[in-house]
Amino acid sequence: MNLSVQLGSLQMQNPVTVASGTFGYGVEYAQLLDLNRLGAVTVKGIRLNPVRGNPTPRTVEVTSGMLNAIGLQGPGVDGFIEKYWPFLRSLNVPTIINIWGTSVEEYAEVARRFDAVEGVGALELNVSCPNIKEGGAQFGTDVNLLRQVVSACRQATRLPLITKLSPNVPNIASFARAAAEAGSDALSVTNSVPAMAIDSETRRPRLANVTGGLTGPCIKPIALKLVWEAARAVRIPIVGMGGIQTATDAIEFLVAGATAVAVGTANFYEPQTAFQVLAGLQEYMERHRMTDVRELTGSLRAGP
Amino acid sequence: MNLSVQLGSLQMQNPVTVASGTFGYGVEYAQLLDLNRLGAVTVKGIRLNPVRGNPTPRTVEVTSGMLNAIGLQGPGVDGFIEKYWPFLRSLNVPTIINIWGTSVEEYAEVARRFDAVEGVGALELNVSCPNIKEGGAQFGTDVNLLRQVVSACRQATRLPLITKLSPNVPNIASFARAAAEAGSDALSVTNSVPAMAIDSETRRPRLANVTGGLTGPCIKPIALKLVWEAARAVRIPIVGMGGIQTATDAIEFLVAGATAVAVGTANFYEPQTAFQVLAGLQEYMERHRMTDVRELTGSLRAGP
Amino acid sequence: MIERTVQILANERVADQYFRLVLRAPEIAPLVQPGQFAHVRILRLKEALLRRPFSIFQVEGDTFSILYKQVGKGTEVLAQMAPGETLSAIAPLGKGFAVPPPGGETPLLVAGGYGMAAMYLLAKRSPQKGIVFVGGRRQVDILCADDFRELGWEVRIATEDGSLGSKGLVTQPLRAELERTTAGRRLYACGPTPMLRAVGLLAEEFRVPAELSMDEHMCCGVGVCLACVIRVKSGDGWEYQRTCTEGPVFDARQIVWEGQP
Amino acid sequence: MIERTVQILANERVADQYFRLVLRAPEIAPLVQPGQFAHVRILRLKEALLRRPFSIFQVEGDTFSILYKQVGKGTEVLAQMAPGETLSAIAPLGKGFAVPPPGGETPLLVAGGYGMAAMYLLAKRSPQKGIVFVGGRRQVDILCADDFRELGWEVRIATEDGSLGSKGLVTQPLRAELERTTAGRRLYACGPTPMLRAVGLLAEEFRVPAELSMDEHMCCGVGVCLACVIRVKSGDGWEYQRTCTEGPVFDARQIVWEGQP
Ligand SMILES: Cc1cc2nc3c(=O)[nH]c(=O)nc-3n(C[C@H](O)[C@H](O)[C@H](O)COP(=O)(O)OP(=O)(O)OC[C@H]3O[C@@H](n4cnc5c(N)ncnc54)[C@H](O)[C@@H]3O)c2cc1C
Ligand SMILES: Cc1cc2nc3c(=O)[nH]c(=O)nc-3n(C[C@H](O)[C@H](O)[C@H](O)COP(=O)(O)OP(=O)(O)OC[C@H]3O[C@@H](n4cnc5c(N)ncnc54)[C@H](O)[C@@H]3O)c2cc1C
Ligand SMILES: Cc1cc2nc3c(=O)[nH]c(=O)nc-3n(C[C@H](O)[C@H](O)[C@H](O)COP(=O)(O)O)c2cc1C
Ligand SMILES: Cc1cc2nc3c(=O)[nH]c(=O)nc-3n(C[C@H](O)[C@H](O)[C@H](O)COP(=O)(O)O)c2cc1C
Ligand code: FES
Ligand code: FES
Repeated sequence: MNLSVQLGSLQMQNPVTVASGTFGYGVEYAQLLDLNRLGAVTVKGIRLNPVRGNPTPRTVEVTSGMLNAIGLQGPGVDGFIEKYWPFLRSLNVPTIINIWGTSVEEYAEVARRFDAVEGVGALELNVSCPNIKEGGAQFGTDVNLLRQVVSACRQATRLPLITKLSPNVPNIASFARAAAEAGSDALSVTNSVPAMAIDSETRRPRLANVTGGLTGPCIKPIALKLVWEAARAVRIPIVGMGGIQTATDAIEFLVAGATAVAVGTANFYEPQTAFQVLAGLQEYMERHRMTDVRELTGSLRAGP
Repeated sequence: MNLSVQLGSLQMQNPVTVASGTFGYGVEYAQLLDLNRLGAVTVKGIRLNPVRGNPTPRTVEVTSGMLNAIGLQGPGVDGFIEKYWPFLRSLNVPTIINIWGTSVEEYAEVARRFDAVEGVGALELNVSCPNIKEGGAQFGTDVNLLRQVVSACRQATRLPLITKLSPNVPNIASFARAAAEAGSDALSVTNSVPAMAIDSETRRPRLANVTGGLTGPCIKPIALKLVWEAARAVRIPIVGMGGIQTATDAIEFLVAGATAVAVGTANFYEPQTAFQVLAGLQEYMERHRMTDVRELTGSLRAGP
Repeated sequence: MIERTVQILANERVADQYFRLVLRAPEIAPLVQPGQFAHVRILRLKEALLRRPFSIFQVEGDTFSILYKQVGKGTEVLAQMAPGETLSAIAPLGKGFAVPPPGGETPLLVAGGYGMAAMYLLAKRSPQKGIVFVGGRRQVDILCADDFRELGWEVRIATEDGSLGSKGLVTQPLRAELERTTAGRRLYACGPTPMLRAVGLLAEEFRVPAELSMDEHMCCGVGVCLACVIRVKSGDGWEYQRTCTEGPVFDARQIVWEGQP
Repeated sequence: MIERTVQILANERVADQYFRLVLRAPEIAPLVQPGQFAHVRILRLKEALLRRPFSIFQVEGDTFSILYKQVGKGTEVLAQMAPGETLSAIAPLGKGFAVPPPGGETPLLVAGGYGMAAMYLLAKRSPQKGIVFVGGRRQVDILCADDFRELGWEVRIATEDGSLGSKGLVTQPLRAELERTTAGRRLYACGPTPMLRAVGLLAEEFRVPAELSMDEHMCCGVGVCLACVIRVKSGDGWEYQRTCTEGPVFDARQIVWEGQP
């Protein structure tokens, strides 16, 4: 049974990775999990310099999901390379590094820095963060900015680039195409959905940041539709994510058009989720007499 | 205690209505509920001519919510007036008629037709339906089309107009402003969220229409944020909706900036929801020594 | 139609995956007509919100019962519930079977699986006794045949694996009976859609009237959401009608089978 | 840190809204250090997904127990669970209290509400016996004082309504004791943040070392999500550190109280 998949030149032994920001830098889970059984480790978003992040509360539980507004706390490129890279480099599975910036130039600079680091698996471009230069717009919701970011990173590195699209657009197909045309090797679909929670008794927002990103099983139907739409728009592979907690969920993403899947919020409540997904996927393939996981990708039987 | 609110010239005895498409034409619930206790009855979307709607399955249950792709089945303006209007007219509470069209002209024509009908409370413009003339774009996701629809309806009727915004945009504020500028008296926020469900065993979509709209408690945090954003962009009142199933939920929408709220999907599993919301709201106001429900609107205490 | 909190009096396995649930519902029970259903909310099903529709099986004093098969999330939780616990029910709902008048037609009932549940009240309230044709995959799928026998009805069983009654589909003994005579007979059927379709075709072939209880996925159960529609002939075309309101029982001649499974 | 399915051996109300839950966890129990916590998944909580953190109260053979207060969705469902049912626990987690070495400092423990739970193992494993200062709103909020007395510790109680011990906040008897002597003493505290802040200020005022166990909302519990951070001094500024990993126990001098409730 073949479980291996490719995202551009990134080889994964199986299609199951974890979502950025839900798995730290891998090392935190090393005591609980055999990381070498994953398809890849995806780490928390890094920009050039260290970032403190938002005040607390940073997360709040909501119906079948959660909100977060961590504010991309992180050690910056140098801090990451010093503190976390030696461990990640020692794993037998590739690391996908999630990167972001506040300008096109910063994205490109971060990409350039990692291009010089031996052994990086791929860069995932998180384009759903506030764009300081453009005055509050987001790279992920302006198709021209998205194109610029991807192009600039493409010029800065030969590493596989995975562009992580925002769910918050009426037409994800055009963003998918823009990313592909600008040289992205793959897409990640989707990031968290803008949302908010209020404490009715105090009439205060439940997050210090007021708004945050909704994730978990509640967003699965939204994410699935975005994957399906993006997959029909481009030929590059897609990493599907958004509310995956079982193998069945993961298979739905593959069928909708994903080549790989990422487990996010579910790690928080069940760190074994990625392995449960993998085991369930193998069981499913046996039951359906499939020999290659790629048979599932985009195999939706639509029409009567 | 004052519970009454106004949407333009529409007077509601209390701020609780029901969401279009989740309450039929009112008459279906007449045996179970005392409709005269609602703030208003909002009916299923009507276009000019009768509409058959989509093939089945039209709904599917998902985690903490459901998908629907009814396809706006309805009797058309004449059918509605003949079959349902006499009953609705006999109620002591106003009826909000949800209308749609496939062109700007059709919207205006439907508005004109209802302008001539004695006793209509308000028209709610559903702009999240496919725009046939413009080739698949949606009135609700193109700010210029939205402006045209609202303007045309404004010219066609003096009835209060409530524009129902789509959640599927990165910047609801600009849509809210466009609707207000074009003459909308109020906004409804929000419609269902585009989504999809797949049966992993058969690899078929669970809806005959492949995609549908996600509603229910799972979308509440998304809807709440959209209401908050829209309320900060305009001065016209907002009807908040999306996943309301308790008084606490409703109060959150009011605090975020809504003047009234609508109960949608919850009607399907608990037809008493609107009354439970109303009772809980009164209890809350007593407990917090509030004398006017309008004190709640937009009372979010943000900042440290 | 009323909505009430109803208390579980009994919830017992009758066979394999089938359970009988008895509910105390003094205001609902007297209203029930044969073929109507209850729309049940299982509050413990937290992240699955919708009500589940079940035919009303028997009515006894201030109780009614349902006969359900454990097939998914809701029925699984239901099967774990104990006497004393409560559910919410909206009932009775829908348009049921037309009970033949005294001296009227002789009913031939056709049921598959839990379809038997929808037919018991009809058998009980029909002034003429008739024959029940019951089908299922295996012996365990043949439910409550004795309940019908106690009413003095004849029961003819067919199982696909031949483990009880004749081997094959339930439409085979039905066809045999119709070949014997059709005069003064009326078909009533409830079960999986392919069975209903087959019964509908037999009714057409033999020109006997037939009432079919359709099993569509439901959402509101009361006619507001338009989820549960089937195609029904109208004028020289068809229109969608609601299984929960215009149905679940439809005249077989009216049903457009295209688009049905 | 390991993840295990753990079985409930007992789950009993100890007072008012407080319960004691005993779990069979042979692999976890031996690893526990004072002040560490378990991150517990209550599977029956369907639409509320996250684990809940609870200090590990007592360790006994192959079991550990927690003392919890019923405050919301999760603890409400927990309170309904019966022996034999299971939970998932990731434990032991976090950096706990530094047990003083033999002949080292005399511990003064300060606890509010369920904060008592975090301190029992410390009292038990400390070579020097000390004093426990316990505070609460009413008599029922004073938990497990006898457990500490059985260890030979002195317990001083303060309640806000005066229904047990002295009337007022727990920091009043603590201040009195510190005014008597500070030599060779070390403070350990666990409870609501305002109490921790007050203890921190006393420690500063009297120049005694203090270890505070901070109560922040958690998500992953293992250091990956960065939800649970507090401000901690670093260089000439501050940085966010994780309560679940660098804490929950922090040196009082390191905590930046700005931004804390
Ligand atoms: C008018 C009518 C009468 C019925 N009478 C009976 C009866 O007497 N006994 C009995 O065992 N079952 C009966 N059913 C079917 C019963 O409603 C389903 O078996 C039940 O809803 C399954 O719920 P679940 O949560 O266990 O399954 P899940 O598969 O977890 O349910 C998911 C969703 O699909 C719906 N669904 C799944 N299967 C069906 C189905 N066959 N029909 C309609 N909706 C379905 C559920 O209501 C729910 O919304 C009847 C259905 C209808 C429409
Ligand atoms: C390190 C640590 C040790 C703790 N030890 C104990 C203990 O020994 N005994 C005890 O009774 N409680 C303890 N708590 C608090 C306990 O975690 C909360 O009371 C519990 O999570 C509430 O869950 P709920 O579902 O009942 O409440 P809900 O209000 O329904 O929970 C909603 C969300 O808020 C979180 N939350 C709510 N209150 C708290 C809180 N005070 N601290 C952290 N998260 C919270 C929940 O984990 C959940 O994610 C501890 C907390 C921490 C951080
Ligand atoms: C606490 C938290 C932190 C996250 N941080 C990042 C991040 O740094 N970069 C990024 O691209 N996505 C981040 N995400 C988004 C996830 O990678 C993922 O896209 C999203 O959570 C949807 O998947 P899920 O529903 O399975 O969690 C974060 C999500 C959560 C919950
Ligand atoms: C079955 C169904 C049908 C709907 N039909 C309409 C409609 O005809 N017109 C409209 O504007 N909105 C329609 N909606 C959207 C609702 O009015 C409402 O905006 C949405 O369901 C969000 O609220 P909720 O989460 O409380 O259901 C429909 C929703 C559902 C579930
Ligand atoms: S189930 Fe809603 S109309 Fe029939
Ligand atoms: S709770 Fe996730 S880092 Fe502490």
